[in-house]
Amino acid sequence: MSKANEMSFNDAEQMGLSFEEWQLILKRLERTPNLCELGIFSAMWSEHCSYKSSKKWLKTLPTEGEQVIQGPGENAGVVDIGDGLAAVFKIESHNHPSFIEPYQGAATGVGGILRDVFTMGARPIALLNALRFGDIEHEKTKHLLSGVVAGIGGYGNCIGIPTVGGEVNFHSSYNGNILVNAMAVGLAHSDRIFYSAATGSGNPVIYVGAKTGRDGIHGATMASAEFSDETESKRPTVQVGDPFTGKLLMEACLELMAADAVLSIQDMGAAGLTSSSVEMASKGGLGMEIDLDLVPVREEAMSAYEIMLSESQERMLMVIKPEQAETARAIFEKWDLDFMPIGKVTDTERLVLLKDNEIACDIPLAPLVDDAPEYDRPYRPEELQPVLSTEQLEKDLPLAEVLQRLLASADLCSRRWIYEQYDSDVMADTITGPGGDAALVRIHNTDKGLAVSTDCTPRYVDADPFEGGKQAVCEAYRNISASGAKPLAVTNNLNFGNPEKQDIMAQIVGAVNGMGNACRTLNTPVVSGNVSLYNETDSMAIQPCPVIGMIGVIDDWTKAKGCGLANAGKALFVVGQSDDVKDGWLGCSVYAREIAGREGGAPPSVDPALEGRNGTLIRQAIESELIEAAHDISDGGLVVALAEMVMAGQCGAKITCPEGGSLHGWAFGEDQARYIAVVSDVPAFTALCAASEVEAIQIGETISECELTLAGLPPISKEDMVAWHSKTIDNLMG
Amino acid sequence: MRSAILIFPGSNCDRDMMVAVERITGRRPALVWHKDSQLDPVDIVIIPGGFSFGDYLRCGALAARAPAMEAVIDHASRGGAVLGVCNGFQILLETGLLPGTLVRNGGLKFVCREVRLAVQETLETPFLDDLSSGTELRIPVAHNEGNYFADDALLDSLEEGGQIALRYIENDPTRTANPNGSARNIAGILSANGRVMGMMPHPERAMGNGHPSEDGRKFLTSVLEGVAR
Amino acid sequence: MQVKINISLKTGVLDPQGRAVENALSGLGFTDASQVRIGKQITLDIDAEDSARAEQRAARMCESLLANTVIEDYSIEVIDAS
Amino acid sequence: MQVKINISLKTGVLDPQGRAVENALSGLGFTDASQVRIGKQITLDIDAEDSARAEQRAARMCESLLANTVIEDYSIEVIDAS
Ligand SMILES: Nc1ncnc2c1ncn2[C@@H]1O[C@H](COP(=O)(O)OP(=O)(O)O)[C@@H](O)[C@H]1O
Ligand SMILES: [Mg+2]
Repeated sequence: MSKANEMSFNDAEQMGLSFEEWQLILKRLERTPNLCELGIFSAMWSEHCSYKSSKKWLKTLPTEGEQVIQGPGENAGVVDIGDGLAAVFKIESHNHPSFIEPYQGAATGVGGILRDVFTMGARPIALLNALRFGDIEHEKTKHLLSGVVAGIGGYGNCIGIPTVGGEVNFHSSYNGNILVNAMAVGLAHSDRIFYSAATGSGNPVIYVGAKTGRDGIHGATMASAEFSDETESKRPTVQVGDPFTGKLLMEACLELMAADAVLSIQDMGAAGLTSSSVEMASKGGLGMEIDLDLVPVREEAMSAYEIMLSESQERMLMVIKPEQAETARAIFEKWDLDFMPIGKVTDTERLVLLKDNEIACDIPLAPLVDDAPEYDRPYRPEELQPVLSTEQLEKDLPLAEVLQRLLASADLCSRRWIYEQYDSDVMADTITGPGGDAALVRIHNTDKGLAVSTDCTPRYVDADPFEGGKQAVCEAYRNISASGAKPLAVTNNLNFGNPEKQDIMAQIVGAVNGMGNACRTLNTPVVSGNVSLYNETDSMAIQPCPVIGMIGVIDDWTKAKGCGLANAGKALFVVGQSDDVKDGWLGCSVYAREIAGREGGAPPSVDPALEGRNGTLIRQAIESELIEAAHDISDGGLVVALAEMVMAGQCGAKITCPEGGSLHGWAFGEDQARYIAVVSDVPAFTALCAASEVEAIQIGETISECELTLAGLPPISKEDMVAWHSKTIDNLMG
Repeated sequence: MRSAILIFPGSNCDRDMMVAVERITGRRPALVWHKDSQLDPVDIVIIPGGFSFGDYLRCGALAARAPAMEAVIDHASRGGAVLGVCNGFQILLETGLLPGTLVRNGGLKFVCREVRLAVQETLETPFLDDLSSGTELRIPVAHNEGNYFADDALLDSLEEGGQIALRYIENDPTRTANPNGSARNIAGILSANGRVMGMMPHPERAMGNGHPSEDGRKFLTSVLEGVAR
Repeated sequence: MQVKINISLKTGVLDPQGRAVENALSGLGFTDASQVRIGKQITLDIDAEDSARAEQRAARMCESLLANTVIEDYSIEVIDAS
Repeated sequence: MQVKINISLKTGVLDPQGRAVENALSGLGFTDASQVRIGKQITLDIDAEDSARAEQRAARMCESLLANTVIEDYSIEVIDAS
């Protein structure tokens, strides 16, 4: 390699490497790297690929359990759901690209997470997304929201995987930095999972899918840099998604896997060919040799550096059984996709790249992975927020007016404008689509169903990262339980600001500890996830958002329950609340923000053990058919939850309110671990509660009039509630 | 009852349709790959929904020119029955087996929701044998381009000739009946001989058994029994 | 030879996208815009000996695939006759 | 004043649609076509005193709505300066 190609620290710094990291590269190589090599180091050691700031804390998460087939470390997590079947799932962020180009950013986010799932041999069966936008009135929100939603739909609808759920919040801290997290769930046979570790020195390495262009070069490093208004003008090339090719690639890969030709396989996600080749070879304890002149390209004169770092979409790398090469080629030709042997597995433990008959890169693999920096970043938690009392927050307003404002508020209003742009029914197995608690998808041709939910309440995490981290897990747990399914495991997406700041690092530590605590107690291990840091614009950090994606299983989907009120004359219970409650926790609630105009204050405390007991009771009651509808109580509290049940159903509810105490605190407080249940067999249900030591009180009953009546107050009609609830986003979007 | 379902690259409702047909008839439809120019004799060819060829250029345009469609045109010219659903409807329009065109939804957004339909008074057709005119059906739609467009002369002639098979009717008081701006609320039409039908709603997604409605099953049963008679 | 093909909707054919863009423009204060119609422009290279032949081939492509002549008109421009 | 705006993908940006159309053309026997790229052509009337002004307004419209300047280029042609 000629001297002319030698890089300097200056180049390394431009690629986001520190001086220590540069020194380490020199030491490991025992020479100066060239551009391609330095690019590979910088990509592999970027925050996005190496998790250098978060690794220390991720290691503390519980990842094991008898249901876990594969925990973190592969493209997606794998969980046993019985009968020889496995659920394969993961969540991933595409925050920065979506801010720059909302449609393509979101679309390629969906495409990327789908590839992570089918790479493991699973057919994707459901998509979800967790979105955070700026203030609903902010000038950019409308454009970003419409682009992101169209992009998610654009990819998912075309490839034909139903988008069945998700969540959206609006808050000014996301004005300059939105969050777009996409989750995919797939189904595989538990003994037919495919992994990424390369095997068999000498075996062919095959490139399949779309051609490589100069798309998103250095996307991985971009995702690891704080935004400034300047980055917007220095826009790098944006990746463009091609769901049509994505669909062909998915079908071809699944067909090839069924033909038993694949030894190992890895999608080309962040840092493209670099991370896929490095990970495959290093996980297998082997090496790899690739001739870059053989890589199918769609642009002229691409350099080794560009080919290795391109993030062109819809591509895969695999090692196949040599004797199956022709079968494999025929399958890809049938689907009109490129299929190109580009190299071979070696036993050198080195990555060797050829370009124009010269060696463009020759580096040992171990340092790329094992020596990837791992920081123990200092952190300093902020002081905990004071507990706000109901007297400090309660406003003297009629309850109906509060309910109207809450139902119309950006965070609680109907998301119909959004989810109707997603095909939620394709594959014809969606039992409960968007709009309720958890989504429920039937396992094709079986009685089994998978319940899925994504959750996080950033304002709680912001006020108290530990409680907020626990709460995200517990809310997901409640959503899954309310459908009747047994929670199994989680994936998570840690969206935070700049970890080099001590208060942000403290948020990460607190939230991960909280998540771990709740997952351990609830026996829902973490099997996959993603970390997105540096979500800041001009030094303004986002409200921290550790999104939880949880899945659960129900053995008989016909027993699953929705949240709508169906029949009059049934008892309405609050589970998780005792009969002496006359007030509620308003601090940090939606009420506090929307009605009292006050953000912050200590959030409600979360007790995962109690959540476990109450959730188990709900599931048992559904299983024994003692209740006919259930809904968890979360944002907006008890009365908002009741309103949602009326709006989703065909009848109304009549409720008795406690005497004395605070009506607003009782109605809108956000105390945790609670559900509303429509009970059809009261004696059996109360006996079950007593036996389980779960508190539950009857607060009223269902009535045939479609209205919500709180004792002593004028009835509120369903029609009015629907009108308040349904228009906010429609009006914004015009 | 012999049926065939076409599969294009990008079709994504092919399996759903296959399951629905098999559930009703007890017999699995033949699956025909777009490159096959051969079509074994069948009572009906069904063109399923999806995004054939990514819906690039114009939806249905690239699929309409695939070898398998030549065989379908042949089948139709001999009086064979053809049903196109969603993307299948768009493909039938591109081949000219049905008149008119489908353009972008009026709201310029993909729309996925349940709609209410009314079966119309039509010319003689096997598809609607068991569904008297006025029958109401609840079936979901999911599409980007379901806005049926034709000039007034064509619309009048469809109307007079009894070629309008399904129309959107009011469903949800919070919004308009018509989900996409379609001319004269058209959701499905018939060819002049009554043997080719195209429709936007997805009957295979309203089969009862976990779906919110079973009217799709009712509709497909009428179609499949009608063409087998 | 480089060829540009413009495909536009025939007059009278509904153009929901054009209408929406017009509304959006006026919402942004561009009230001076009207009659917005959205068409396609396809550019391609055609391997042909002269521009007459390239134009003829392009017309064939339009008739058989690129345009839906029921609702669309097309025009062809051969750019580079070198 | 009638204005035509052509919007095309920047060089290097993937054009999946162009690729699919190219494949379809070659499947129909048009193997003489290559480098197919698909863009938009927007025609509109702009109420302006002269063509310089019309062009300026059109450029504004492109920047604020019509083109996605992250991945698209645009060009403007004022047709009718009557
Ligand atoms: N927050 C997290 N919790 C648990 N596992 C995580 C987390 N973030 C990343 N991981 C795991 O680290 C591995 C690398 O993740 P990623 O780089 O996102 O994978 P990919 O390249 O397949 O998208 C994956 O196995 C992922 O599940
Ligand atoms: Mg991956």
